[in-house]
Amino acid sequence: MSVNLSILVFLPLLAGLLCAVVPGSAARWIGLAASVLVLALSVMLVAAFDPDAGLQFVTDVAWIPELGVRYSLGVDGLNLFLVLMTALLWVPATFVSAHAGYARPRLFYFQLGLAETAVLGAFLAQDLALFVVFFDLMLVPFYFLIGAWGGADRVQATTRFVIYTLVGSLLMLAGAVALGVLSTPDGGQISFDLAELARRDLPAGSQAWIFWMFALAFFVKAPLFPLHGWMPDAYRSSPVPVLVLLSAVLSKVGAYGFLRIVLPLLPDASARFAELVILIAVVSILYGSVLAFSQDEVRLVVGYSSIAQLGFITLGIFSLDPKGAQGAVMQMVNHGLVVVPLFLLAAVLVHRAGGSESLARMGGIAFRAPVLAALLLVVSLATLAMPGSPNFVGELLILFGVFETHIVYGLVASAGVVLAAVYMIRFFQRAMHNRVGPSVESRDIGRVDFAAVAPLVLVIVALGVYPQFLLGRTEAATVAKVQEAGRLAEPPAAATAQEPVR
Amino acid sequence: MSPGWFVALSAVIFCIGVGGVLMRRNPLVVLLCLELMLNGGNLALISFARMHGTGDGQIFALIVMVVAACEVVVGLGLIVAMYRRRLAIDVDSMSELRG
Amino acid sequence: MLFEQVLFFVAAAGAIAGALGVVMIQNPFYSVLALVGHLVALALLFLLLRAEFLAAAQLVVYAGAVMVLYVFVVAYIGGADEPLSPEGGAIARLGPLFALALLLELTIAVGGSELAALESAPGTAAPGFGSPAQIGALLLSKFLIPFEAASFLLLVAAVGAVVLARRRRGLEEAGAEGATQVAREVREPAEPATVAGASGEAR
Amino acid sequence: MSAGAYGWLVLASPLAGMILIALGWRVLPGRSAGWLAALAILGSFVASVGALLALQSLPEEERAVTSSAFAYAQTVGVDVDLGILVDPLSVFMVLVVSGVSFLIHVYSIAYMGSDRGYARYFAYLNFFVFSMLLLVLAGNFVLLTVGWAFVGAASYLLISFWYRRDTATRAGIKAFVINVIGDVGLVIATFLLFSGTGALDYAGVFEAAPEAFNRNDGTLVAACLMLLVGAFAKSGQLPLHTWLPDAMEGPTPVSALIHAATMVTAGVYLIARTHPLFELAPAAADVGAIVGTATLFFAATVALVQTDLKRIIAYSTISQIGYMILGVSAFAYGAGLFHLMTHAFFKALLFMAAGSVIGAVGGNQSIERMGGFRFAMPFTHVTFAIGALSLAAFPLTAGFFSKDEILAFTLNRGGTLYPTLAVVGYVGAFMTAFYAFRMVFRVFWGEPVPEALVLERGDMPHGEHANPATGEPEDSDVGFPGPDHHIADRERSMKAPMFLLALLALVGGAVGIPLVSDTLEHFLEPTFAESAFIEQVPSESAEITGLVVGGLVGIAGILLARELYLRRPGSTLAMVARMPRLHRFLERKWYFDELFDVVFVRPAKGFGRIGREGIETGVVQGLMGGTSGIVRAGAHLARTVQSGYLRAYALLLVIGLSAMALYFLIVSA
Repeated sequence: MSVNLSILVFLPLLAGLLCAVVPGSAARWIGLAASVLVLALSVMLVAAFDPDAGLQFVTDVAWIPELGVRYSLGVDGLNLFLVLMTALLWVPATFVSAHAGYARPRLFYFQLGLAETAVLGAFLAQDLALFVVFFDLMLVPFYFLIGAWGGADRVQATTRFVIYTLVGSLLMLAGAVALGVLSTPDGGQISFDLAELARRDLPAGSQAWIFWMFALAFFVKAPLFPLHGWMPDAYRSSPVPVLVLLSAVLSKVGAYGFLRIVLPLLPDASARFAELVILIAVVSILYGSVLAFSQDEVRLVVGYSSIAQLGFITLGIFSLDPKGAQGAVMQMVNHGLVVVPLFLLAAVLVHRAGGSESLARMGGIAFRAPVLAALLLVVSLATLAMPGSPNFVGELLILFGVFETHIVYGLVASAGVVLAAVYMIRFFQRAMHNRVGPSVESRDIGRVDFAAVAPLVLVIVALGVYPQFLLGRTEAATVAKVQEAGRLAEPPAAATAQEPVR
Repeated sequence: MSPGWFVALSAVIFCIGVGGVLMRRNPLVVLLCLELMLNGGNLALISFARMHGTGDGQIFALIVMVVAACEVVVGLGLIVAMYRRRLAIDVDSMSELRG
Repeated sequence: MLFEQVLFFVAAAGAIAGALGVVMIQNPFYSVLALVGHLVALALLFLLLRAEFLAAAQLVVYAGAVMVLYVFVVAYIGGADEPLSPEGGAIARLGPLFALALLLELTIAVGGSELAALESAPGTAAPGFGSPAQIGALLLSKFLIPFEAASFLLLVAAVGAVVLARRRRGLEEAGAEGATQVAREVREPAEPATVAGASGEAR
Repeated sequence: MSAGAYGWLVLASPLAGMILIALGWRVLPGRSAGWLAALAILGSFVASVGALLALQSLPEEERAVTSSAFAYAQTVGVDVDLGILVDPLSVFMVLVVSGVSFLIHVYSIAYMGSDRGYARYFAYLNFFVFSMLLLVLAGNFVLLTVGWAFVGAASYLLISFWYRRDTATRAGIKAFVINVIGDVGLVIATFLLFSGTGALDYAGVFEAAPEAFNRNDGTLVAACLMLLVGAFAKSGQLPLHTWLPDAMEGPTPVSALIHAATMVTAGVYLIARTHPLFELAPAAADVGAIVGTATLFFAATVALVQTDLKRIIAYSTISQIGYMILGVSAFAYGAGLFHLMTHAFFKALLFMAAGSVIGAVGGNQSIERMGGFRFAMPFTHVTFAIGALSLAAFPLTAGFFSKDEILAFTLNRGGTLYPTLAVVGYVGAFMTAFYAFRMVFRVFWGEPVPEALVLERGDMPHGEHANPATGEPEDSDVGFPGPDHHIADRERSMKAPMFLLALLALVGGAVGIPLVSDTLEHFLEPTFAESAFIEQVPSESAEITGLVVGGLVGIAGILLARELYLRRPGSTLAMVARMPRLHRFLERKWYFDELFDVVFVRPAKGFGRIGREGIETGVVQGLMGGTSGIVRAGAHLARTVQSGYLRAYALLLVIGLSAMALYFLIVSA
């Protein structure tokens, strides 16, 4: 059984184009059907995946031969589950939007399809230039989705979102070009192929600044402190289905970029700046956690918690230890899996509270809404990395990796685990327990929302029982990605002392 | 005479012109000072032409003169237009292009 | 040799005096006259540098034609005096300073430069150097394109000057009634309405 | 069937019960959810007995059966199976847990009878038992952590079971967060052990530890201290104890099961389970012993002055766990676990009886409102008194033998530290006896309160619906806590478990009477076979002296309580008046809550506010995150430069020109 990755990538776009021409009422069902089809393809992909075979299902043709740019897609352990996660999460997002009935549905589902194509492409691209193209393409549909279907203040939100991500994207574009040009050996042919670039040497001095160009772009996307300025506004204004994708999928592209591009291609710089990035990650964890428990708006509680979670993921990656990287890959998937139901349930809660986003106006509905409460409980516990949840396995591996290389930062980051317990339990309790808030309607979760959330919760539970399903398949690729940088970072003092780069 | 003298003189003239442009407010005089600067430049060009023994510098100077003439024509035209509009003949009063 | 040196110093003194005159004299009319003197001195210097054609051009075109234009305009608009150091002129005060700094730098560059060529006596010029014939030959062969460009530039400038200074109908009347208003506005930041009004008049 | 299979059965039974009840909450009629839950736990108990028999049939050196279901996480050097370990220690724990849990489930069937959260309650309770069994059966540190956290979550859910009370939800958060601190401690310890030994399962770690670590090796001591953090957080030891008294917000059977008999003793189990490590790191064991002793003393002093009946028992629990921690830290594993078992019996009994009394006064928990119930509730009175006797270590009760064995072993360790700790332990025992009978005399003796008189007439008093902690009226529109109260004297399903437990509290010590029977110790021996301390038992004379001293101390405490509360009522008020500061200090529980508030809670909240109001708006939005801010500032600068003044432009030009000239001058020089 083989899966053509180009079909997987461009199916959503084709469906989106179809949506754009059919009558509006049919568009939503076409969009939904396409997302389900993509999910089916991804499941087939996972089923056919061979953990020991390296890069698989490769599509590789020349695209712009003069510039050495190739159209090259491929699956390995690193992106396999991210693709599956993207396809999986797109289904409830489309499902919920289909029932929400947005205005101008043809355009909406076109944008949604375009976004899925861009994200899948970014995950699957095996050519740096192609990655940059898909990475920047992601911005376009989300700009329109937030700007046209968003809530109050959407203009300011989109402006900020676009400026931040665009600056990041441009930096990355410059970095990618520089990387390709500078690594071309004398008389050699320029290439952006990731495997080829990893083989070529780049002087440590050039690596340093190229590293930061990529790092800034990915930090913004994640987002990490202090580059999260776009997050509160964008989260506040996005329509719910877009919000879940923004938080669950888009943020992972940045973290994924570190593993796919930065670590293998810029190992010297990664080893050199690992400690600094870890510091940023730790600050993000603590800052995001503290802010999450001092927020009153549900979306922002989840939003700031995402900063902390992405901090953990970055921490794992830059521990430059195979355990940490494995944990990071696992945690990327986990975070996507929990944050979508979290936002969807939050939307239900907001609806029950008469449209108010404020936690202070919620509460007390657990008894009349036991299913809602149970779902939120499972998701909340998973979010705070309760042992037994998949997030625990991810976080455990991340912490093991960090302890291995930077134990002090690891210990500080452990405080983030405790803070996560504080903000998630606070969130659960404020939303569900105590006295009934003013103008709260105690009614259980609706059928549509249940159908969107329950399967995801089941996946979370299943992955919590058997995380090896993921870990066994990702191991080979992930370890290969951090090996070089990890080796360079091995004696941390000696490596930096030998190469004092201006 | 060594060309150094001429070049030094051209520098002096040029700098006097610069000072004039910066100090005077009458656009007419500013234009005159510009002429000074251009002439300073011309002098240097011709000195170098002499030094190298080629005519290139002189041609350059000639072209500068042409440009200077054009500048004078347009500049004076502007001044006349301003005068016609009864605008104050003062460079400081013409600041409507401020950002 | 001595004659050349004497001539150089005389001409240089004349040129500097003329230049200073342009900058210092309050009345624009006399400034123009000072510039004429300056240009004549320069023409002398050009002669010393064996640029006969340019010297002639300088005298005829510059000191002659261009300066006449100046005199004409000054006479037309009336040589309104202005104080040399206007109030509130940080720029006016800084200007000479920077001009002086620039002069200092240039002098250091010229004087301290190790360029042997500058110190050495000028090489013997080829016969016919700087003559109209040579200039003409150069202009029509090696520098044909700059030459054509310059001539085109002159044409454009001439047309432009005509357009700028052309007398337009209705302009004078509008200008007359708006004169006091304009005089006030130039002291204050321009209101958008004023800009619109001004451009409206231009139409 | 093998012991391993029985082990899985032990786990499966409550899990199945939980899933059934959770899915069938809408259709289960009447009290069937309760019976179903109790049945599930009974299944667990039966399977435990099966495991016991299967284990006993094996030769002694093979009595550690591991069984693995599948690879849980097996990657990059980390190797975790979803596996269980069945050995005498875990079977002992499983028996105690499932046995006591079964009795408490039966008790709850009636006690929670009128609560509308009935099915939810039993689903949670079954989940708790599953988690606890997972904790004790886990075959590696990761699975242990999973069970560890699950019981914490179950505890949270049950503490805030009556979630309309904000005191309950607040207590729940506190318990959960402190438990997570313990989880983090466990995770760190797990890593430290992993980095040294490369293994995560018990057998692998214990096998490699002697080679990987020297005696009192820094890493190992750190690991053991982190294990202690986990143990202290779970077992309510100083300074992580503050959640346990607050946890009394939960329904009383929950307090009996989770916060007295089973979960809070997990720390003791953990130390016993990892004893090979502590024996390699005696420095950490000393810390455990000292903290245990400090806790037992501290909690006993606080229990002297509290007036909330459940909180008195809660502090008593903290204190008794202090004894157990002292025991296992002093390497007296048999004694510590023996006390764990007897404590489970008598403390569960005390809570059940207390629940009955609380029901009788309509949900009120203050002993100021109680008194004279001995004729109104004779059964409750007798069982409570038996529990108190056992707690007070009255001679020949279960608590008497177990507590004295701990102290005898501690004395026997020699040196200066351990005898000192043992002396403090005897002082604590005296206070224990005193506060135990303070409860008995104040609740069941003295002048009958109105509720007692109503009961004596054969009616059931109806209390007002108010939060017992704050007195604010209950928001009971959802129907819980239920409108009716249930007392043991009227409900057979409450009576039966209490009777059984009373019996066990009296004669349960038979498995470990010094010099007479050593059934328990002999049974546990395979687990601790390689321990260096297993042979270091106190001499016969020391044992007898210890028993006599312990018995006298207990009787003295009871007599003092009788003197103060029965013979001379009101004399305690005079004492309080004479020492108001000391009383206040004890009443405020040594100001631990206030200390935590100042040290942790307020700074965190303050930082949150600074972050939200200062950093977010100022730094992130304005300057740091301000790509737009930078652009705007740049535009402003450019606008300032674009003054419109010709001469200003010219000046800039000249400045640039001079700068360039200067540059070339410098370069050429």
